[in-house]
Amino acid sequence: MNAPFPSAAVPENAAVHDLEEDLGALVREDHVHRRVYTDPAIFRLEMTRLFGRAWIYVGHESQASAPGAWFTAEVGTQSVIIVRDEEGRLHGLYNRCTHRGPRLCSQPSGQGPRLSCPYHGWSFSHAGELLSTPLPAGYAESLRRGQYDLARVAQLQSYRGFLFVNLSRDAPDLLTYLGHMRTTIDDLVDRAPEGVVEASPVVLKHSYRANWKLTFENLNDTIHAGFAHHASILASGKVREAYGEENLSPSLRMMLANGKNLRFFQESEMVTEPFGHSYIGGHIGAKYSAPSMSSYVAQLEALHGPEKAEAVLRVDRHLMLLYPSSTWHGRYQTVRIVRPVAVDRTEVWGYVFKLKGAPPEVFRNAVEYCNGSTSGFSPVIADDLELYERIQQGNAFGEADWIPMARGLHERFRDDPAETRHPATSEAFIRNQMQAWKSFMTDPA
Amino acid sequence: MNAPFPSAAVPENAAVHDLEEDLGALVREDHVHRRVYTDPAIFRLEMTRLFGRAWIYVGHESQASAPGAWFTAEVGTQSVIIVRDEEGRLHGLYNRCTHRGPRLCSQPSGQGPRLSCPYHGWSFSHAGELLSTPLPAGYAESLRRGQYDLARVAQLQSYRGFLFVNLSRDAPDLLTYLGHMRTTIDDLVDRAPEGVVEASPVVLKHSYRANWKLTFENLNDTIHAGFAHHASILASGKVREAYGEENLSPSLRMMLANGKNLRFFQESEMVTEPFGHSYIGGHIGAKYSAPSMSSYVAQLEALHGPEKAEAVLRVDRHLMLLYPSSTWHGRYQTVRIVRPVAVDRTEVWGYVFKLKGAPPEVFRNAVEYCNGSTSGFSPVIADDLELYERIQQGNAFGEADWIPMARGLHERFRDDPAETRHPATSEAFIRNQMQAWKSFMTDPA
Amino acid sequence: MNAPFPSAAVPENAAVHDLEEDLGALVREDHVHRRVYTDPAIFRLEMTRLFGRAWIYVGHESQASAPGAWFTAEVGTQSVIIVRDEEGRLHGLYNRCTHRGPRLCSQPSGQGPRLSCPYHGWSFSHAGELLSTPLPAGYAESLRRGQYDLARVAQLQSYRGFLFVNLSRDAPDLLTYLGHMRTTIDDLVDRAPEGVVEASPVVLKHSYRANWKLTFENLNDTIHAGFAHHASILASGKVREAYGEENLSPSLRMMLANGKNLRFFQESEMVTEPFGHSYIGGHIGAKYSAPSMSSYVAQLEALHGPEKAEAVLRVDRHLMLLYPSSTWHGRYQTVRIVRPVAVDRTEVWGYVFKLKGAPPEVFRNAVEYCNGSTSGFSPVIADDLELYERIQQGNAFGEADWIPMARGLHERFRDDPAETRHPATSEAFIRNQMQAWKSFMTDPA
Amino acid sequence: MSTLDAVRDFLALEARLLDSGRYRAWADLYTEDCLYWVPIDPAQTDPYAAPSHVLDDKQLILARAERLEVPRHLSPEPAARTIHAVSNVVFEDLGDLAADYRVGSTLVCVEYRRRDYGEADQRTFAAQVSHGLRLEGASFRIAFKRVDLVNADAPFNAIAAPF
Amino acid sequence: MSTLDAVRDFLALEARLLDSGRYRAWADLYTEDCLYWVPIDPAQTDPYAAPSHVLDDKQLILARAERLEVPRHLSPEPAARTIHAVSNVVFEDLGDLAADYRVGSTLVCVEYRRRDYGEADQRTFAAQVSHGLRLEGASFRIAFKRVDLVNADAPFNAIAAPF
Amino acid sequence: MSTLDAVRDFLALEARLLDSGRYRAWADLYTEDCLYWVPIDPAQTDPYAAPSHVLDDKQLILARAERLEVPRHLSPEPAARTIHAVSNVVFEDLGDLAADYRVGSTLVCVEYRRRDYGEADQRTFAAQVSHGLRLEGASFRIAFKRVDLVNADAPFNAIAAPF
Ligand code: FES
Ligand code: FES
Ligand code: FES
Ligand SMILES: [Fe+3]
Ligand SMILES: [Fe+3]
Ligand SMILES: [Fe+3]
Repeated sequence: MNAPFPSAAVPENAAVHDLEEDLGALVREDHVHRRVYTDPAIFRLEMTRLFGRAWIYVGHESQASAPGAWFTAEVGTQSVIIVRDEEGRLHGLYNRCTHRGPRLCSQPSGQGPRLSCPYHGWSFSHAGELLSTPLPAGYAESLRRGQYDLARVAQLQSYRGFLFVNLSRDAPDLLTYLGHMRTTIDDLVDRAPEGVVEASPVVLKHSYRANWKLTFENLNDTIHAGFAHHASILASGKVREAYGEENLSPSLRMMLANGKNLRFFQESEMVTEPFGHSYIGGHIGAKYSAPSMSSYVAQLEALHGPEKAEAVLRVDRHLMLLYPSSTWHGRYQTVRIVRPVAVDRTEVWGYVFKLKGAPPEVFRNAVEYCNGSTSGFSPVIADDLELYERIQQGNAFGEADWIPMARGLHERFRDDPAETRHPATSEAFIRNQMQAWKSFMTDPA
Repeated sequence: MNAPFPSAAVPENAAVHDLEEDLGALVREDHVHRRVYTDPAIFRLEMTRLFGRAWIYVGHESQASAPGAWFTAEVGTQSVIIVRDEEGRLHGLYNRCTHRGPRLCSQPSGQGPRLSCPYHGWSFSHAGELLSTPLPAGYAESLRRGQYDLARVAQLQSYRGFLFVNLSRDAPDLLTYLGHMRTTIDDLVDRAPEGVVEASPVVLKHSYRANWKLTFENLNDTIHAGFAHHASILASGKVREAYGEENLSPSLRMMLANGKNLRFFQESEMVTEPFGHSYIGGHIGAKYSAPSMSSYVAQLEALHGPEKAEAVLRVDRHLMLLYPSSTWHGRYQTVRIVRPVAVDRTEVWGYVFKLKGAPPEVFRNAVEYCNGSTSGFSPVIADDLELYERIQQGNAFGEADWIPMARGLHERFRDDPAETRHPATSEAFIRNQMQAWKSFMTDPA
Repeated sequence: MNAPFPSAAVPENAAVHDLEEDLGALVREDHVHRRVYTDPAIFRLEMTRLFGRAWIYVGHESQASAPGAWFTAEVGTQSVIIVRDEEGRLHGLYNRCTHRGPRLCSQPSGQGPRLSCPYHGWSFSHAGELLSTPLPAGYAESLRRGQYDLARVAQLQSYRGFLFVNLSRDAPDLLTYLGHMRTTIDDLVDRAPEGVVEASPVVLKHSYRANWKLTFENLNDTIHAGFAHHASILASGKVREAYGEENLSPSLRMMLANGKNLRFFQESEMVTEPFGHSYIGGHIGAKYSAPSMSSYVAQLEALHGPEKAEAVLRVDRHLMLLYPSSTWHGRYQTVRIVRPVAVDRTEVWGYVFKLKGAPPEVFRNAVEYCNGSTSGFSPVIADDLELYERIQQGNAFGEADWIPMARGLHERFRDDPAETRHPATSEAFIRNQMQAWKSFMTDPA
Repeated sequence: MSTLDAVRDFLALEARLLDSGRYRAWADLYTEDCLYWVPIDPAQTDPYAAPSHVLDDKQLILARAERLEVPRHLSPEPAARTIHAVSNVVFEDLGDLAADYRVGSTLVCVEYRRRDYGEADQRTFAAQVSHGLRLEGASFRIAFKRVDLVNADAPFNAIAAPF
Repeated sequence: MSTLDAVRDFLALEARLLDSGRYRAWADLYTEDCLYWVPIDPAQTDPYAAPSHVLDDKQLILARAERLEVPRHLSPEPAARTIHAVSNVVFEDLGDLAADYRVGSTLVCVEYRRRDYGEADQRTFAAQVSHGLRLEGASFRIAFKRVDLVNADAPFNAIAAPF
Repeated sequence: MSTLDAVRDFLALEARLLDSGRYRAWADLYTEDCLYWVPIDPAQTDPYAAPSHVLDDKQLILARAERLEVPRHLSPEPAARTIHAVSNVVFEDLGDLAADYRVGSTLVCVEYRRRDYGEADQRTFAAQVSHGLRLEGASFRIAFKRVDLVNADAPFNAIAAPF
C-alpha cells in the first residue's frame, strides 16, 4: 500500500452495505476489525459520534490569560476558539465566520477587543455575538438577533485550569467523565509551589501517516519498549559504558529506562476507567539534584504541609491516557493533544507546563522529558512512528481482518467497575478504549 | 481539515442517500448548502450538467490565426483542441486520440498540416477525420468511415473573435446566453483603433486549494476589498505619503483603490443577468498620460466617429463575470478563464489583449492591470486566495450547513427579467449564480 | 485531470449501481470500457479476484539462497515474505505480524534464525509458526496452537528456480497456468553454461502515474515503436552518421531497432495463450563479439550437446508477457515485475540474471539491455511513461467510454486453442489479456 | 577580497535580510530607479511585452515590504519564512544594463507558511537569477533583479515573501 | 587559504561525514561540552526555556550516532540517506559564545528513507545554521550548533539522521 | 585563480549549459572515452556489475543531447527545464581514474515539466557527484561523471534532462 500521500482511501464497502449495523460487529471482547483503523467513512463518523460527544482537552487557561486573549484548538477535525472576555470569562466558539464560512482565526493565538473576519469585516464579541456588519441595512431583516452569532461549543468546563470542551449538550458532566483520572491532573497542579501552572507558548509537534488510535494503543504498552526501542537501548548502553552510570544526562536515563525487564512491569499497575481512560504506575524516576530537591520540598511543605507534600511527591505515575484526546504526565508536567487529521494522518502536540516559583531544574527536567517523549527527532519517538505507519500499511489490505488485543484478558489485581487494576503488561487498556469507542459509535442519538 | 494534498474528499453521503433529489434542496433563496463547495460527487456532476451544457469561453481566434494552428483549452475537466483548417475555418475537437485514448496535444499550442498521435501515429485532419492509421488492413472492417474520427464539440461559436464552446446540442444559442453581457466584449473590441485584437501568447496563472465558485463569488464583491486587502491599503498609503499622490505608479493606485469607502460602492451599479452573469460599475479609472490619450482619442474618432468614440471611452465597467467560465475587463483588455481542476482545486488563467495600433501605453497599462489582478505574487490576489482556502477549510466539516447570501436581498435599482440592477454592495450576483447553478444541475436531461 | 497526486479518484458510480453486474459488460470482443483503467473500486476488486487467484511471479530462488535468508515481494498490493528454512525449504508468508498487524519485514531482504516483529518481539519460525511471545502467560488460552502463526500463501511453486505464488487454493496448477510460456523460462535457463542462474541483488525500478494494464498493453505492441520513440530514432540516427554503423554501442543499436519498418513486424509472429499471456518473435539480435561467442558456444555444447546448444541459441524471442505479473526476456536474461500500487500508480521492478560461468560479455550485454529497457532515464522508457500518463488523463473523464482494441481482429497465422499465432502487428495480445481479465473478475467464487 | 567575493557576500546579505524578515532593510538595497522582474517567459526581454508574475518599481517593492511588516492580525495571511540558498555566482555580460556589474546566480528558495496543509505548507522554488548591481562605496545597490523561475509558466498559489 | 575558506571546508567535511553515514566520525567533531540545538521558536535564546526538536549534549549525540550504526534489522527504521547542501557561509558576531568563531550558513538537506510511500519517501529540509567553532590545530571542533528549520513550528514525522 | 576556483567555475558552466537547454554544448564537454554513470547502489564500483539508471558512453550522451534538441512536437514529452545548484566542491583522491583531477560536489537539481499534475510537475533531486576532469588548455573536459542520487534505489518516473 503506497498511497503516495495519506489521501483518504476509498471507503471500503460503504457502498456495499450499510455502515450503521456494521459498527457494533467491529469490536469483540479481545479482537477488533482492521476497518476501524483504515475506513475513511468510519473516521468521518468518529468525528461526530466520538469527538462530537466526548470531553476533549483543548488547552490551559494560561494560554488565554489576559482579557481579549484567545487561542485556537481542535475538537477532532472541528477548529474552535477559546477566548477570554473583558470580565475574564472564557468562551468556546466554533472557528468559523457565520457569513461565508472561512476560519476566523488562523494564527495559533492572539489578543484583541473583538474577533473580526478578514473577508468582509464582520466582527464578533468575545462571547461570539455579531457586533458589526458593514452596511447592516443591506441585510435588513435577515440579520435577526443572534442568527449570525458565532456557534458556541455546547459545554466548556475547566478542571483546575485545564479546559475541556464537549460539542454536545447531552454528555455526562466533566467530573464524571474524568473520574479517578482527575488525580493525575491533581498530581501535576499539586506540584506547583504557588499552585500556579503556566503552559509554555512553544508547542512541540510530531505527525505520522496512520490512525490516531495507534498512539493511544502504544503509550500504556509496557511490553513494546524493550523491543521497539532496542537500538536506542543498545546505543545508550554504549554511552553508559563510556561515561559511567552516575554521569548520565537525564535523556540518556530515559532511553535506558526502556530496557527495564518485563518483570518490573508485571509488578507495576495499570488502571483502566470507564470512557476508555487508563494509566500505568511510573517507571522513570525523576530525581532533582540535592540543592533543588531540598528547596523544592520546603516550598511544597510550606504550601501543603509536610504530610500532603510527602504524599504529592510519592505519586509515581507514568502516562495517563484521557480518551480520546490527550496524554498526561504529572511528574514531568507534560500534556500531549492527539489530533486526528485524516483516517491515516495524525498530529501530536506537546505542551510543557512551568510550576511557578519552583527551582529552575524542575522546569528544565520537564522540558527534557517533553523533548525526549514528543519530538519526531527523538530516537524513541522515531521508532514508534515507524511502527504506527507499518501497522497502517499492514492493515490496509488483505484477508486478516481481526486484530487481537488479548494479552492479560483474565489478569486482574482488582476488579471493580469504577476502577479496574491490571498488571501493566496487559492489553486491558486497549480493550477498555475499544469498549468506549463502541459505546460512543453505536449510539446513533 | 488538513488534507495534506487537495485529494478528492470522500463523497459526503453519496452512499447514504441518492444525490439526485438532494441537489434542488441545496440552494435556497438566500442560503446555500456547504456541500456545493465540498462534495466531490457534486463536482463530478457539475462537469457534465453545468460545464457540459453552458457556453464556455475557450480562447480568442488570434490564438490560432494561421492555417493549421491550434491551441488547447479546458471545458470544465474536458480538454479540447481549437484548430484552424487550411480554409481558415475553426474546429473544436475533444483532445483525445480515438485509439487508446491519450491526450493528443500536450503542448499549449502548435501548428502542423494534421494532428497526429505520438503513440501509434494515427493522424487526423484539422476537422478531426481519421486520415491515416499504420497498417489499415489490420483494422479491416472496424475502421468504418468516421467511427474513429475525433469527437467534435457540439457547438463552437465566436462573438467578435472570442470563441465559446458548448458540449451539448440542446443549449440556447450563444447570443441569448451572452445577453446584455456581450456589451462588455464590445467594450473591449471597440477600444481597438483598427478593430483588431490580439491575445498575448504569454499566460499568467494562479491556483488555489478551494472550489472554483469562490472566485465567482469574490470578483463582484465590493465589500471585501477594504477589509481583505487592508494590509496592502495601509502599506500603499505609506508609499503615497513618501512619494506623493501624483507620482504614484498605476499598480499602487490600484491597491489604494481597494480602500474606497463603501458609500462609493453603494451608489455604483451591479447588473445581474440570466444564466448567472453579472458586472459592477467601474471604480478604477484608467487615465493614459496626455500625449497617449490625445493620439488614442483621435484614432478612435477616426474609426467610430466622435460620438461613438466618446461613448466607447465613457464606458466605465469593472469586472463582468460570464458564468461559469470567465471574468472580463474591457477597459484593461484582460480576460481570465476559471479552470475547475477538482472539488478543492482551481486554476485561473489570465490573458491580456493588445489593441493593434493603439499607443504603447494602452497595452502597458493593461499588462500592469493583468499582473496586479492575476498574479499569485500580487498582495491583493494573495489575500483573496488565502481567504478562499480558509473558506474551504471552514466548510469542510461541522454542523453549520447553511451559508447565507442575503446582503441586499430586497435592494433594487431596477427590476426587469432581462437585466436587474442592484447596489454594487449587494450579494445579488451570488444568488444569481446559485439560481443558474440550480437550474442547470437539477435538469437531468 | 490534474489530480496533483495520484490519489485514488472517487469511485465513478460505485454508489449509483452495483459494480458486480457491470464487470462482465465492460469487456467486449474488440472494445473495453475506460472504467477498467480509472475506477478505484475496480482496482480494489482486481487485487482479490485477479492478483488473488492468478499465479504471480515473486522472485528467484537465488534471492534467498542461504538458510534463514528471505526477501519480500508483492502479490498485487499484498506484501509477502519468501524465506528459506534451515532444511533449505522455501516458504511464502504474508508480511504481516499477527499481533497488531504491522509489516514484519520492511527491508528488501535479510537473513536470520527467525522472523521477529520489532514492535513487541513476537518471533516466528521460517515456516511462520509463532515461536515466542513475551510473557506468554499473559495470553493464557488465547495463544492456542497455530492461531497466531503467520498466514501462509496458499501455493508457492518454482519452475526452474523461478518462484510463483498463488493466494488461492482452487487455482490451476503452475505448469497449466504457464502453458507454452514456460519455454521462455527455459530459453533463459538453458543459456546458462552450468545450468545456474543468479538474480542481481541490485533492482532497477521505474514508476508512472497510470494503470498497471498500460504496461502490458505496450510491451508486445510493435506498431508504437516507430512513432512513440521517433525522437530517439532520429537522434541515434545522427550518432550513427557521426560514428558509422559498425562502431555503434549496443544501447544505440537497441534505440535504432525501434525504427524497423512495419513490414518486418507484420511477418514476425505474436503468440497468445490462455490466461492472458503472449510473446512476439525477437527483433533485437544480440550478437556477442567473436572471442566471447566462440567460447560461449563451446560451453553450451559441452552442457547440451551441439544439437540442443544450437537450438537454444537459435531461439529469437522478444518480450514474453506473463499475465498479470511480469515480462520476460530470455536472451537478455531480464525479468520485470509489474507492481500495481493504486488505480493510477504503477511500479516496474527490473531484475537481470547472471548465467554462472558464461563469458563476462554475456552479463554485460544483459545489463545494458536491462538499463535501456527499464530505467526511467532511458529515452525509450521516458516516451512510453509519458504516453501511459496521457492515456490515464485522456480516459479519466469524458463521454468516449469505449476504447478499441480491434487491430488484426481476423488476422491469424495459426488458430488452435492452446496457442494462437498472429502477425506481431496485431492487438490480439490486448484482447487476449482482456478476456483473461474478464474471466477472473466475473468469477465471484 | 575579489569583486566576485564582494558580490557573493552582497547576495548572501540580500538572502539574509529576506530570511530574517527584515523586508524594509531589503527594500533599501534597491535603487530609486530599480526594476524587480519575475517573468513568465524566459525568452522575454521587454518587461512590458507580456504579463509577468512580478514587475515592481521601487514604490511597489516598498509597498510589498510595508505590507509584510504589518502586524499579522491585520492580514489574512500568516507570515512566510524563507531560506534562500544562493550558489553558482558568476559575472555575466553587462549588455545595455545601466549597472556596474551584471551577476548571474542560482537560487533554491524553501518557503514555509503555517496553513494547516501538512507537508504542503512548505514549498520549494528554484530560479536562475540575474542582478544588475551599482557600486556604492564598498558595497552595492540593486538596480535590476530578474528571477527566472524554473516553473515560470505554471500556476502559482499565493506568494507573499519576495525571492 | 583564508579562515573563511578553512571554515567552508570544515562545514563541507561535516556534511560529507553525515552524507556518507559516518555518524561516529561526525560525533567526534563535537567537543565534550558541546550543545546541539534544533529549536522550535527562532526567537528563543535560552535552550531550556521551552521544548525543542533536539537539545543534545555530547552523550546524546554519541547515542544518536551509535543508534544509526546499529545493524538495520535491530531497528524498525530503514537507514536514512541525506544530501547536505551548505551555502552562504559567513562569519557572525561571536557574542558570549565560548568559541573562537561563530559562523552562519544556509542548509538545504534532502533526506530519503525507503518507506514505500512513493515520492513522499524523499523530504526536503531547509535551515539557517549557526556553528560555534573552536580552533584545533589546522582544523576545528564544534562547541555549539544551532539549526533553525524554516518550518520549525510544524509537526515533524520521524527523523533519525541529524542535520 | 586557484585550481579549485577554476574547477568551481567549470562545474558552474556545466550546470549553466544544462539549465539553458544547450545540451549539444553540454555533450561537447565530455571526452570521447568518457563514462557518465548514475548508479543504483552507492557501494558499486564496477559499472557493469549490476543495472544502473544511466551508463552512457559518448555516443549515448550525444544521442540524449540530440533527442532533447528535437523539436517538441516530434516527441510525446514536454521539454524539461532544470536548475542545478552545485555546492561543497572539494578535491577527492584520484585513485585509478584516468583523469587529472577527481572532484566531489553536492548537487540539488530542481526539474520542471509541464504535465498538468499541479505541484507534482516540479521534482527535486539531490546527489553526491564525482567528476573526473582532464585539463584542456585553461579549462577542462569531463572524462568521468558519477551521480549518486540520494534515492538511487527508488523507482523513477520519466526523466529526460541529464543531471
Ligand atoms: S466571510 Fe467573514 S465577513 Fe464575510
Ligand atoms: S493511442 Fe493514438 S494512435 Fe494509438
Ligand atoms: S505488533 Fe508484532 S509483536 Fe506486537
Ligand atoms: Fe515507544
Ligand atoms: Fe479581492
Ligand atoms: Fe516503447
